[in-house]
Amino acid sequence: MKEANTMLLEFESRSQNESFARTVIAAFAASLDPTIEELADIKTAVSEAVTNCIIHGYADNIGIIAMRCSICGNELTVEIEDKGVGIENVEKAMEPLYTSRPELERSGMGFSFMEAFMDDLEVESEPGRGTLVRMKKRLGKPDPLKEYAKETALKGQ
Amino acid sequence: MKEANTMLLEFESRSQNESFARTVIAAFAASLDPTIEELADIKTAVSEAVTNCIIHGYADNIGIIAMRCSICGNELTVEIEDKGVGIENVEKAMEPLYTSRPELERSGMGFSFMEAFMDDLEVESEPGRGTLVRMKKRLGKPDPLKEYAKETALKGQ
Amino acid sequence: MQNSKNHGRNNNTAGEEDTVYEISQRCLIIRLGKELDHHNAIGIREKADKYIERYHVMHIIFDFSRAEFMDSAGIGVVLGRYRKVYFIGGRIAVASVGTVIDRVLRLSGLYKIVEKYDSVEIALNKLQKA
Amino acid sequence: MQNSKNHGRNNNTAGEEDTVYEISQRCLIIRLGKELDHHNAIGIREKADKYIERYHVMHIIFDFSRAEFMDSAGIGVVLGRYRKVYFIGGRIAVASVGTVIDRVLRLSGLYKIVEKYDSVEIALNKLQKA
Ligand SMILES: Nc1ncnc2c1ncn2[C@@H]1O[C@H](COP(=O)(O)OP(=O)(O)O)[C@@H](O)[C@H]1O
Ligand SMILES: Nc1ncnc2c1ncn2[C@@H]1O[C@H](COP(=O)(O)OP(=O)(O)O)[C@@H](O)[C@H]1O
Repeated sequence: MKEANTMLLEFESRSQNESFARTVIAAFAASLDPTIEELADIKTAVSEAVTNCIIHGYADNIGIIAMRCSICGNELTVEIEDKGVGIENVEKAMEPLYTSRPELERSGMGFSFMEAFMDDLEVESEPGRGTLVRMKKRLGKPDPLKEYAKETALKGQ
Repeated sequence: MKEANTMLLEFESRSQNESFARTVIAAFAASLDPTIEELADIKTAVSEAVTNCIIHGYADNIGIIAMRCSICGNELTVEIEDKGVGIENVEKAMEPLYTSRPELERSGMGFSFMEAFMDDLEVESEPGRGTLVRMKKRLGKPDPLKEYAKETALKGQ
Repeated sequence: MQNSKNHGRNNNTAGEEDTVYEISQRCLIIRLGKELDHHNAIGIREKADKYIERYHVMHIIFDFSRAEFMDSAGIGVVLGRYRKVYFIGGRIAVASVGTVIDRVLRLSGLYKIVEKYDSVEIALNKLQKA
Repeated sequence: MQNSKNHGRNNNTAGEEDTVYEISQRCLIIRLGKELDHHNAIGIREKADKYIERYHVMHIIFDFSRAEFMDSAGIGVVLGRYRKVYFIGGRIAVASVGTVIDRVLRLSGLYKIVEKYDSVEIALNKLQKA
């Protein structure tokens, strides 16, 4: 069965909504029957993007964060967008360990985590307009460890 | 602390999304620290309204269902809306046991459940335009059983 | 804990595949899963009716011991099965009903036509003795 | 099951109130709750630093046995505490790290400066012997 589903969630940039957004993406992705690891990956990536909207995009103001999700076959796409301050230099922002808010103990690992945990990451941003993060993950990819086991098993015959 | 939060969820009228909507409302209401019973009440009411959009509002078509929620103090407001066929006679539709789809084993108890489990229910509908259900629930109301126990305890002094 | 669950499935779908059907003489026991809503009702209805026909089922017991959620679609499932066996003198029982489900059953008025027992065993005893 | 939980709270907030702090000699043990994100990090940071000052803490052990989620804000919390005790020769250990958290810790490169032990007891032993 070819899975298809879409949703849009709009919520306020309050830090308590970080876990809310994680619960929503986990529930939405449930129909793809993700492994515990895949689910953790998705939740972490979403948590990073949402936290960035709250801390960086809107700083101390309450704004609206939009999370658009779609499932197509075994691929999950998540877009997270704010209408906040935007990013001057996206390339620099995406550098590992770069953070503009070290005083908040930000580690500068947000974008690195999104990249590592998802299969695809795109960032669109315009200063004064806001930021859009688009992430994709293909679920149920053959586990490299299991594939290896199968190969050796075959050779053994 | 005065709680305040709002959200909007838009999703497709697929039956698998009934449990999705319940998970979302449960996660959103979590900050009100509901009892197990209050949470069950809210989930049931939301489930009824969402199922109605899917079965009645959009029948066999896929349409968009909007769920708007807000928390103000200890009050939760949930609006669930479809742009489907609408209801000719809302009063009649809300009568206990009335159903237009008995062949689907609908019990005609949906609106009764929403009324019983929430503190407030309003239905706005226009044929050909769609239906909006607005429900409110005040959480943390003194449990009538506990109140009674307190009273008798006082009398005992 | 996390180690052992790793690579495993994250079982948070509470679908109707969860439901288990058993036949004891002419009694059908439906062991419901976690959630009984319209989505799951569709499949349960279909499977239950197949069992009812194939095994000439007379009585039905709904086991709610694993159930955590039910809405009016669940009431529809119980009522629909009631209508199937009513004409041949069949009875419907519900067993192991928790507080949350009990409120829904009470509110629906279903207890007027459905018998409630603490466990499937007790229900089986009562129904098969009659 | 449902009966006993009835009228009880539905504990699905995984806030920082969940976190437990313990002092053993000059070692601070932070027993983390279920989730360590930016929201919870704020409170944990504050409380941990109070303990660090008041009890002249030298070493810190993060107990992850109950933790199910951590993102880069959690890395920030560990790194921030590391910076607090580093200058006085303090060490940071993590204990009872499950697979999910382990991936995040590995990815962050934190294991270069943080020691991993199977349990708080082992970590305490190692840190206090030194
Ligand atoms: N939504 C956003 N709006 C504005 N700036 C952002 C946003 N997301 C990221 N940034 C910028 O990119 C930098 C790097 O982000 P990230 O890698 O997530 O690290 P961190 O959040 O720890 O600072 C941030 O410090 C910030 O300057
Ligand atoms: N969203 C909706 N769109 C169109 N019609 C609706 C909608 N919700 C309810 N109705 C009408 O109201 C009737 C009663 O609804 P309800 O009390 O929920 O019972 P049931 O869903 O079991 O039929 C339905 O049978 C249907 O005709």
